[in-house]
Formats: sequence, C-alpha cells, structure tokens
Amino acid sequence: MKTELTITTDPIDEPALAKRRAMGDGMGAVVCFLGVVRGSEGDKTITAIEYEAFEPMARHQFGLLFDALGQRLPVESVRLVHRIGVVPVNEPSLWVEVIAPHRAEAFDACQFLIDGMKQKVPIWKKPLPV
Amino acid sequence: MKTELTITTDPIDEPALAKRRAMGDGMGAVVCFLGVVRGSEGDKTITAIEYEAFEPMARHQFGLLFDALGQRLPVESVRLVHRIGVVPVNEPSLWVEVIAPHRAEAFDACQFLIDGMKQKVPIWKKPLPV
Amino acid sequence: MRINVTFWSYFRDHAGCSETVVELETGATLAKLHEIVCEQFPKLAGARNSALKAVGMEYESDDFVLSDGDDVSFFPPVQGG
Amino acid sequence: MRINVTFWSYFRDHAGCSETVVELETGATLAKLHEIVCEQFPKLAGARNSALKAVGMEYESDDFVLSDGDDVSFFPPVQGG
Repeated sequence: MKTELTITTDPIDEPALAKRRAMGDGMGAVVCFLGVVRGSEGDKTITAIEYEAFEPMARHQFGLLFDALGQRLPVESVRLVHRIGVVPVNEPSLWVEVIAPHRAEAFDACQFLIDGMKQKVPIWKKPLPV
Repeated sequence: MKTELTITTDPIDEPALAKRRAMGDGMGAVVCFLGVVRGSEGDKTITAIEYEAFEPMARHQFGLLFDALGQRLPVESVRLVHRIGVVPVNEPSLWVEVIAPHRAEAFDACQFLIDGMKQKVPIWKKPLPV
Repeated sequence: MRINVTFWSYFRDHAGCSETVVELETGATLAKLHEIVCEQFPKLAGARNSALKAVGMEYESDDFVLSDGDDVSFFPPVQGG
Repeated sequence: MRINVTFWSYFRDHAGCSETVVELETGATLAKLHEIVCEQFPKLAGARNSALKAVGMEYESDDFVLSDGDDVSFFPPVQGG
C-alpha cells in the first residue's frame, strides 16, 4: 500500500492533489473526504480553529493506522493531508483519499482512517472566537 | 438541498469541479466518490466500457433519488456527474459529491446515492475487449 | 390500442431492433404486453424474470393497466457507476 | 531517575508550562508519575481520568515502568480532523 502523509500549515490544494493522483488499472474506486472548519462550535460563532499537533507522534500514529489499514483492506493508496495552525471557517483542515479496487472497501477504509485518527493521532483544536 | 446532475460524454474534470464548489458556513464535511473503469471485467482484459443511458428516465430517476435523500439526511448539496459513451480504462465514469454538516451523514448520503443509482437509474455497461 | 415499445442495452441486441409497436386489447396489463413481446422476440424470453419494465419514466409492475399510446421500455438490470 | 514531561493543548495552559522534569524512584510506573504531576499542577487533577499518556511516541498504560530519561507526554483527548 502506498501512503503519503502531509502535516502542514499551508492551505490544502485539493485540485492540485487530484491532478497528482496515480492509480493502477485494477483500481475502480476513489473516495475523498474533506473536513472543513464550521462557523460555530457548540452555540458559539467562531472565525477559525487553531490546530496543534505533537508532530513526531502524530506521524508515528498515522503510520500505525496506515499499517493497520493495509492489514485489513485491499487498498492501493492512501494520501492524507492535515492542515495545522490557524484554519479559517469554510477552509478544509483535513483531506483524505483512498484508492481501492471496489467501492465498499474504499468507503470503509476512508472511515477507518478518520475514526482511527480521532482516537489516536495527537492533534488538538482550539476554536478562535469572533 | 441543492442538486446538480450532469450526464455527458465529456471526460470528468475533477479539479474544475472541486474549484467550483460552494458551501455554507455550517457545513463540515465533503465526501467525493469517483468510480473508475478497471482494466478487466471478470477474467477478461478490456480497453474501455461503453455506457448507454435512457437519459430522460435516468434524469427522472436521479431526481427521485435526490428527493429521497433530502427527506432522509441533512445534506446541503449533491453534485453528480455520470459520463456515458466510451470511457477508457483508468478514467472515471462517475463522480459524486455530497456536502453535509457532519461526516457520518456525508458518507451515508454518498453511499445511499450510489446504491440507489445501481438499483434504479437506467444506465448500462458494455465492456469493450482488447 | 397501440403501445410503443423500446428495448435498451442487450435487450435491443436480443430483439434485433430498438423499437416496435404492439397492438393490445383495451385494459391489457404490462404482464400481457411482456408476454406478447417474449413471443414475438423469443430471445427475450430467457431474460423474462430479470427484465425491468418502465412506462414513460416510471418503473411499473406486471399488474399496471396500459393505455393507448403508452411508451413502454424493457431493459436488463441497470449498471450505472 | 529523571523523567522529561511535556504537556499539550489545554493541559499546557492548566499546568502553566509546556515542559518540566520530574524526579522519581527507580521502577516507578506511569501511574506514579501521573499522581506526582497532578499534585504539582493541581489544575490537571480534574482531568486525571480523561488524560492520555505517551512515552516517546507510543501510548502507554498506568502500569508501564519508566526508565531514566524517558520522555512522557500528557494530553487531553485528541481532536484531529
């Protein structure tokens, strides 16, 4: 399984990521997820979320998660970008792409990665009020 | 719920579709699915799949499916592009995008649409051998 | 009454044509039309149970009562995506 | 032995610092370190049960036996995405 992990303060450039995609002839399904900063947290209006990462551990834990996925499902490729620092409302903080032979496993894999990340990867949010 | 349906013989331009996305401040999740033509059907190597649509009925059935989705899940927007005619191996025949407040409903909605399409929308495949 | 029949996908190949017109008695059902179509195009009889049937742009079941001028489509299971 | 302790996210605000060094007897567990940290930084005691603990880059449980020079992180539940 090919993996590509990016943790960056830069905005996520989804069209550029789509253009760089390479997939084998046996692959039939691509699932992409974008997590986008919403304009409120609970009942408070916010302008942005500041993401903090314990980056070496985050990279290590993403690696463990990718290994677990590779054991579990026939996935050809995972690319994951997590933006950190201040991410304004309406901009994506997370982009995940899974390429697999079939649809069901691509959806499963994408959700497995996000669920795992939310359990294990040391990244935290701080909402920035108006 | 906003909907945009395209049935076309043109290649699917995913970066352009990504650039045209507009989403409200309350939306936190975007799920995109790409169905891509694989290099084999059963145990036969193929070069392309030719898709045929009974287009007025396909549009009507997609419309019913979008209505059913809108009743079922809090989705802000659905965009769906189905390419018809000859689609070469490694190129997408289907692109579906769902925008919703949260992740779980975005994944559910995207799968609901594809499942429904595969039951109801009159589009057929003809594998083209080498 | 006259019913306009269209075949899609490999049903068109099996029938050897994409469209035909079938004469039916008033009050005939979709099941009756299907029966007549399978007699007229014997290669379609083998796919009788898996065939999907639409009147206009809606799926209809065997007991649907047809009207003069109805447009009926016969086709195999759909495969979009 | 000396353990290097790091606090992340709002644990850093609660502790009032991002790093500290704790002296422990040889053979002490992560639970013992946690207890001492909560005594030293009382605002962290309230989040004792939800705190996550890592040694280096691995999560470890309370019975993990520490070694001199270990890098231990304390942080609240993670929230990536």
